[in-house]
Amino acid sequence: MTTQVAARPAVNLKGLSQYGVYLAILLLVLYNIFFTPYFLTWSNLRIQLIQVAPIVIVALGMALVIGTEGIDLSVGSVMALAAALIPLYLGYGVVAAIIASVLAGVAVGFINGVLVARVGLQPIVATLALFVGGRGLAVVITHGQLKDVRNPDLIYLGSGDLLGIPVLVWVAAALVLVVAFLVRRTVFGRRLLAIGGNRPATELAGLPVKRVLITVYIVCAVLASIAGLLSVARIQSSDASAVGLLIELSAITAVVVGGTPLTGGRVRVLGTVAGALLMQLVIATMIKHNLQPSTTEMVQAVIILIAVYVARERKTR
Amino acid sequence: MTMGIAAKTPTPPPEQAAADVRKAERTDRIVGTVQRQGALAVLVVVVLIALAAFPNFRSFDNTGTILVAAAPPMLIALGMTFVILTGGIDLSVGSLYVLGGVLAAWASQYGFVAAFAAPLLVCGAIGVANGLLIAYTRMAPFIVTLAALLGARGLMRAISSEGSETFLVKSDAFRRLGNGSFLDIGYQVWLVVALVVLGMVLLARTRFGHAVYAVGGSADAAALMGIAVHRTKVWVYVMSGLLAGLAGAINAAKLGSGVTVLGTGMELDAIAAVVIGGTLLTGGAGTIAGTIAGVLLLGVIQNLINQVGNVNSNWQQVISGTFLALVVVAQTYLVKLRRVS
Amino acid sequence: KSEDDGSKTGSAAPASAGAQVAASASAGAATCTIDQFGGTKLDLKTAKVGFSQSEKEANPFRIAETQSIKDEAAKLGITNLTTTNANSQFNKQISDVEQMIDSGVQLLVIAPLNSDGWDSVFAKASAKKVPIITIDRKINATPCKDYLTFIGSDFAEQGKRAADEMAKAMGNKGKVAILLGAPGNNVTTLRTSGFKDEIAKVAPEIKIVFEQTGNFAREDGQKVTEQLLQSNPDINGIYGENDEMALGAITALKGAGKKAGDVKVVSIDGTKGAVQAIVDGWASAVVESNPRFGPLSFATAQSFFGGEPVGEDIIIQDRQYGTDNAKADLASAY
Amino acid sequence: MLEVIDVSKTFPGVRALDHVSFTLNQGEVHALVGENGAGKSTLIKVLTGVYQPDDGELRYQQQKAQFGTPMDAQHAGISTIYQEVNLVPLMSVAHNLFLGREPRNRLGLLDEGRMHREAREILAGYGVTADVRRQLGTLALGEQQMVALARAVMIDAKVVIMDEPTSSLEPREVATLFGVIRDLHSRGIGIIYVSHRLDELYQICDAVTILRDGKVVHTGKLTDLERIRLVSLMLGREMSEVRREGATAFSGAATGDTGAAPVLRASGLTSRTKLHDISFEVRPGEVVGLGGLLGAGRSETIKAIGGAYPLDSGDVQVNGVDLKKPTTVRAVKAGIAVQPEDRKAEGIIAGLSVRENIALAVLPQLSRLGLVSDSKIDAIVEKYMTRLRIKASSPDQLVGDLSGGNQQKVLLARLLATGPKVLLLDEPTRGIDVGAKAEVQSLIDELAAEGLGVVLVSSDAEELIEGADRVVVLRDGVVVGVLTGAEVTTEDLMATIAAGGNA
Ligand SMILES: Nc1ncnc2c1ncn2[C@@H]1O[C@H](COP(=O)(O)OP(=O)(O)OP(=O)(O)O)[C@@H](O)[C@H]1O
Ligand SMILES: Nc1ncnc2c1ncn2[C@@H]1O[C@H](COP(=O)(O)OP(=O)(O)OP(=O)(O)O)[C@@H](O)[C@H]1O
Ligand SMILES: [Mg+2]
Ligand SMILES: [Mg+2]
Repeated sequence: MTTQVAARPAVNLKGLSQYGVYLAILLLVLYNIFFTPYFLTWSNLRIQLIQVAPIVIVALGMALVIGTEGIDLSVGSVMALAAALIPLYLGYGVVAAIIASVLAGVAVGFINGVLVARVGLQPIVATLALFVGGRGLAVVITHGQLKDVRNPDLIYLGSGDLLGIPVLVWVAAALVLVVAFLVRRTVFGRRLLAIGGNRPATELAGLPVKRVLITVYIVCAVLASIAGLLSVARIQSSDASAVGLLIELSAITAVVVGGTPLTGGRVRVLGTVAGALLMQLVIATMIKHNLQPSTTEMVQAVIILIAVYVARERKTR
Repeated sequence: MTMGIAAKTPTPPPEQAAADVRKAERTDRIVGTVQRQGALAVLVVVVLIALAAFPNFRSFDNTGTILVAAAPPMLIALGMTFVILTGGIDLSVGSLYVLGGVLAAWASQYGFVAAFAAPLLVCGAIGVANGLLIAYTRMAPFIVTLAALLGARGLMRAISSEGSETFLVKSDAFRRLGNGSFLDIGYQVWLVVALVVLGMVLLARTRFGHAVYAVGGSADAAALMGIAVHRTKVWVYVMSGLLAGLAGAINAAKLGSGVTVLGTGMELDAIAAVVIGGTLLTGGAGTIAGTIAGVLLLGVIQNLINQVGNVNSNWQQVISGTFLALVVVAQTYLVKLRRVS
Repeated sequence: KSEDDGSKTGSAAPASAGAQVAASASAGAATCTIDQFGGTKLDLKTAKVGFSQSEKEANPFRIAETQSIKDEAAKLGITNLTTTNANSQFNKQISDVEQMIDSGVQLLVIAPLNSDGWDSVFAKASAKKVPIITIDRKINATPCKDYLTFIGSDFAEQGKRAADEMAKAMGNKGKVAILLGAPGNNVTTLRTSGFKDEIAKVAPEIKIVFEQTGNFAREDGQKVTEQLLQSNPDINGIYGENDEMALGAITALKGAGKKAGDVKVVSIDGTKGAVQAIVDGWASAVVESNPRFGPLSFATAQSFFGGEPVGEDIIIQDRQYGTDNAKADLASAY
Repeated sequence: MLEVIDVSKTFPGVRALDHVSFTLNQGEVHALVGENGAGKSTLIKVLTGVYQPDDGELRYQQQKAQFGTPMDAQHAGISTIYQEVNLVPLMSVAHNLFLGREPRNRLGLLDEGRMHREAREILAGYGVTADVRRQLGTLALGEQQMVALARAVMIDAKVVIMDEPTSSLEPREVATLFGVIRDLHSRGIGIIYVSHRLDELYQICDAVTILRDGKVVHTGKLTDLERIRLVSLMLGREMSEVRREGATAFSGAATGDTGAAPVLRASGLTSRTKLHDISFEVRPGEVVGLGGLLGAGRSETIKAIGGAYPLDSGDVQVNGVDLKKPTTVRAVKAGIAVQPEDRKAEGIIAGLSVRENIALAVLPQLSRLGLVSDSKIDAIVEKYMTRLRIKASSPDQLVGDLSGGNQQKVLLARLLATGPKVLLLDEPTRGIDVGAKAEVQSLIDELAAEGLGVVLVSSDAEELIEGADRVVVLRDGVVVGVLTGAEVTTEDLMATIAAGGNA
C-alpha cells in the first residue's frame, strides 16, 4: 500500500475494495440475525465453521498458487486421492494414514510443479491433466467402493472437540496462521509474491524460481490432501468419487472474492478466509430459508460478481 | 597503436554466421509448422493406429457417429478459440449449452424459427453481459464467466422446475435437423462445417479477425493502434455465448428434448481441445484448424477407449488425463524448440 | 493394510441372495413378441451384446448393477459382451450407445442416465432392429417400438412405501424433512412425488417443512442435515431419497448429539450400510431398489429371441428392511 | 493546428498535467522535453484520445475537438508512435503495419497478397528488409521501431507525434528517421518530438516546450534557447549548477588495476546463432564497455554470463572459479549481478514496494531459519536509499509508482545489496532523464573505484566512450575488435564497427 497521503475519495474506494468482503459478511450476518431463526447460537456458528474448514484449507493453498500467477484445478482430485489412500493404511493406525495421504499430496504437487516450473506448461492446463486423471486413479484404487471409517482417532479429528471448539476448526485455524506467517514473514513467502509480480525479473535476480514454484504447488496439494483427510474424518467414510467434487471452483471463488487478484503478486490470507466464509454463509442462508437450487445458484452468481467488482484491482498505469 | 580488430580472427566468419541464421530460420519454419499442426499430426497417427487395430473403427457409421457427437463440442470450442485468442476464457459455455438446449426444446412448440431464436437470444444476451463486464470493468474473465456458469445453470433450473421438467421437441422440422442427413452426412455436421469455415474466414481474412489476434497479443498496443479493444472483447464473448446456445439447440434437436442433466465439464473439454490445438492460453496465437484437430482428437480417443471395450470407467479417466498431459507436454516442447532456435 | 483386514466382512454377497423377482404382471398387461417388434430370432450365447452404464461404478448400486450384468453374461456363456460407461455425461452415453449399434450389437441393455433425449438412438436402433432393454430407469418412449421393455422398480411406489414407513415410525404426526436427490433427475422427481402424495393421504398431520438437495451424496446429505438441525431443531423425521444421503444425515444427527431413534430416518436403496443403520437403531426402514438386473434382463432377452412374448413393463418386487428383518437380511443387502 | 488550452490530468495521487497549454503550428517540429515523470507522455496521450483531460480544452485545426479513442485521433489525421514500442509481437510484420486498415478486396475480405507486397515496398524505404511474414517480435528492437514509424507515417497524417522514438535506434536508423522527419516537415506536416537526447533536438526541432512536474515552464523557439538553459529549466536548477557537469557525469579516469587478476573471465561463449566464441575479461575496478550496433549480441552476452541465456559452450569464471554452466542462481551466488535491458519486463517488480524490491535477492542473508528479519531489511534498504539518493515517498511505496530514473536506482540497489564482484549493466541510462542519468553514471564510477568489475552496454556512444576503460566491440555475435587506452574514442568505435561491417 502506498503510504502517500492522498486525501481523495480514492482512499475510500480503496478501503471499500479491501474490506468489501468483511462488509458483505457483516450485512449477511445482520440479515440472518433478524430473519433466520436460531441463527445466533453457538451450535449454528459451530456448524458453519466446521463446514467451511475444508474449503478454507484448500483455498489457502489455492491463494498461494494464485499469488504466483498460477491456478490449481487438481485440488479436488488430490482430496480424492488422499481419501482413497486412508482406508488402505488405516490398519496401521491413524498416523500411517495421514502420512500416506499427505504423501499423495506431495506427489501430485510435485508433478504439477514440475509441469509448470520446468516443462513450462500453463498452470490451468498442467493441473487439468491431474484434475481429469487424479480422481479416476483414486476411484481405481478404491475399486469404486465407499469405505466406512471406524478408527476412533480419525473420527476424533473429524468430529471431536478440543477446549469446546471442533478439532477441525483448530486445524484450519492453525493452517491459516501458518500460511499467513509463511506469506508475511518468510523468505519463501516473499519470493512467491515476487514470482507472481514478475517472473522473468525474479529469475534474473538469481532467485531459485523453479524450486519455489514446485514448492508452492506441493504446499497447495498437501493442504488439499489435509482437507481430504479431514473430510473423510468428518463424513466417517471415504468416497473417492465424491469427496472434494468441484471444490476447485469454491476455492478459487473464495480466494478471488477475498481480494487476491488472479494476476498474482499479492496474497490476502485473511481475505481468503473471509471469502470462504461469505460463500458458506450465502449457501447456509439459502438452505435455512429452504430455497431452491436455481435461486441459490443465481444469488451466488450475483454475490460473486458484486464482491469481485468491489475488490477488483484498479488499473494504476 | 593500431586497433585490435585484426588481432583476433572472428570465428566463425560472418558469412557462416549468416548461413547459420538462414538455417535456423528454416528450422524455425519447419518446427513452427509442426507445432501449429501438432494436434493434426497426433490425430493422424492415432487414427492410423485405430484403423489398423480396430475393424469397427473403419466403418462409415462409426465415423458418422464420431462426427455427429463432435458437433456440439466443435461449436463450443470454436467460440472458445476466439475467446482464448483474445487472452480470455469462457467458463460459462457448459451451462449455456444446457440452457440453450432447454430453451430450444421449450420454444420448439412455437415453431422452427423460435427453437433457434430463443436459445440464441438468451445465450447471446448472457454473452453480451460477460463481454461488457470483462471489457469495461476489468474483472477477470475467469471469475465473470464462473459467475455466469452459476447464473445460467440457475436460470436453466428455474425454467425447468429445478430441472425435473424435460421439454420435448414439438417441431418436426427442428427434430429433422437433429437426425436427418444430406448425402448420408448429418445436417448437424454440415452446419458445423459451414460455421467453422465462416469462423476461419472471419479470423484470417477480416479486420475483426486481426483485431482478435491483436487484442490477445497485446491489448495495450492494440488500443494504441486504434483497434476497438473493448468492442472486440465484447464480440468474442457474444460469439461464444451464441455458439454455445446453438450447440445446445442442435443437440436438443438430436435428442428430441431439452435434457437438463448435460454439460458439466464441457467448458474444460473445450479449453483442453483449444489448447491441444496449439492455441496459446495467453492469447494472440492459434488457429481454428488446430482446434478442430483438438476436438476430433478428444472424440477419437473416447471412441477408441470404447472400442477396446470393457475398460473400467475409472481407468478411462486416468488414460484421458495422461493423454492430455502427454499431448500438452509435446506441444510445449515443440514451442520451446522454436523459441531457442 | 485396511481397517477391515482380518475381520474380512464379506464384500460380495452370494450371487443368488437378493435376486430380483418380477412382480406378477396384472392380467391383460401389454406384452411384446419378436414378430411385433420386428427382427430375427437368435441364440443369445453367440449374440453380440452391449451394456451401457450411466454413472461411474463408484457407488454400491452401480457396482452391483454392472457386476450383475457381467456375472450373468458369464454364467450364460455370452462371450461377446461390450460394456461402456458414460461417467454421468449424457451425451457420452448417447454416443456410446450409437457406437455400439454401429459396431453391430444385437441386443442392448441400457441403464439410462436420463429418461428423455433418446431420439437419435432410437432412430439408429430401429433401423437395425436392435432390441433395447432399459433397466432401473424408464425411457419416455413407446415400448415394443422404440425399445423392447423396461425392467426396474417403480420409483413413485418406492416413495410411497417410504412414506408409509415414515408415517408408521412417526406415529402419524410431526415434522419431516426431505433430502432430495440430484436436481433434474427423474428418480428424484418420482421418489419425491410418491412420498408427498402418500403422506398427504395417510398422515395429513405430518408436515413436510424442509426440502433441500443432497445430490444423492453422503457428504451433501450430512451438510444439509447439519444446517437443517440448526434451523429446524424440532424435526422428527428425515426422508433420504437414497441411502447415502440418509447415512450422511445420521452422521449429522450423531454430531448434533441426538440419540438413535430421536429422529426417524427412512431411505431408499437397501445398501448394506443403510441396513446396518437399522440394526444399530439409527434408521427406521429402508426400501430396497434392487440393482441385480443381470438374470432378469437376460432371461427376458432369451424368451424374446425365443419367440415368447415378454412384458412391456417388468416391474420388480423390491424388498423392504425394517427393524424386524434387518438383522436377518443384512447379508443379502448389497 | 493542434493545441491544448489549460489542460489538467490527475491520476490517483499524482497531478500529471497541471493547467498545461501547448500549441503545435503547421509544419513545425516541436520538441517536448522534461524530466522523467514530467508529464510528456501523459500530454501526448491526452492529445491522442488515450486519456480524457480532467479539464481544459483540445483544439484541432482551429476547432474544438474531442477524441474518445486513439482511433478517433487517427481518423482525424493524428498519428502517434508511443514510447514503448506498441506493436503486437506475435503478429506478422505486415499485419502490424496494416492493422486496422488492411487492404480489402471486392468481397470485403483482406487481400493478403497486396498487403505483403505493399508492406515490402513501404518498409524497404525505411531500410527494413526482413520477411514481412515473420513475427514482429523476432525483429530487432530498432527494426520494430522503424515498422512503428512506417505505420505512423503511412496514413495520411497531418500531425505525427513521436514519443522517444530514438531510444532504441542505432545511428544509421536515427539517420533514416531524421530523413523521414525532414520529408514530413517539407510536406507541411506538424511533428511533436519527445526525446531525452538533447543533440537530436537541436538537429531537427524548431520549437520547444519544457514541462516540469506537470507544468509548462517554457515554450518558444529552440534556436533562442541555449542548451545549458534548457537543461536548467528542465531540472529546475540554477544554470551555474548545471554548467559544472560535462556531457556525462563520468570522470573519464581509468580506475582499473591493470595488474590485478581478472575478476570476470568469459571465454568462448557460444550459443546457437547468436553468440560465437566471445571472450573477454574484466579486472577489479575496470569498466569494460560492450560496443556494437543493435542486435550485435551485447544483451545476449550479458545474459549468458548471468546464466539467463542458454550457452552451447564456453566458460565463465569469477575470481578464477569456474561457474560450470551458469544458471542465474549460481551466477548471483558467485557474485555476478545483471541489470537487464528491459527494466519493466525483467527488472523491477512493479507491484512490490521499494523495500521488497531492494531486499529481494538477499533475503536469505537477512533472515534466520527462513524467517525474515525486518530490522535487518530496514537497515539495508535505508543504506541504499540514501546512498543512491532514491526519491520515494517511503520505502513502502510501490516501485511501479516511481519515475523511470528512480526505478533504475532501485534496481541497482537490489544488485548492489547482493555484494557483487561484477556488475553487468545493460543500457543503465536508457529512457531516464538528464539528472538521473548523471547520478547513475557517477554511481557507476564510484562503484568501479571501490573495486567492482563493471561491464557496460550502451547505445549512447558518448556514455560508452567516457564511461569505459576498454571497449569490446561486437558484431553479429562475434568480437570484431577491442579498443584500449587512447583508442577509446567515438571515431575509433565507429571505425571498428564499420570495419567489422566490411569484413
Ligand atoms: N496511468 C497512470 N496512472 C497513474 N499515474 C500515472 C499514469 N500515467 C502516468 N502517471 C504518472 O504521471 C506522471 C507523468 O508521467 P508521464 O509518463 O507523462 O511522464 P514522462 O514525462 O513521459 O516521463 P518519461 O520521460 O519517463 O517518459 C508520472 O508521475 C507518472 O508516474
Ligand atoms: N528469438 C527472438 N525472439 C524475440 N526477439 C528477438 C529474438 N532474437 C532477437 N530478438 C530481438 O533482437 C534484438 C537485438 O538483439 P540483441 O539483444 O542481441 O541486441 P544488442 O546488441 O544486445 O542490442 P541492445 O542491447 O542495444 O538492444 C533484441 O532486442 C530482441 O528484441
Ligand atoms: Mg514518457
Ligand atoms: Mg539488447
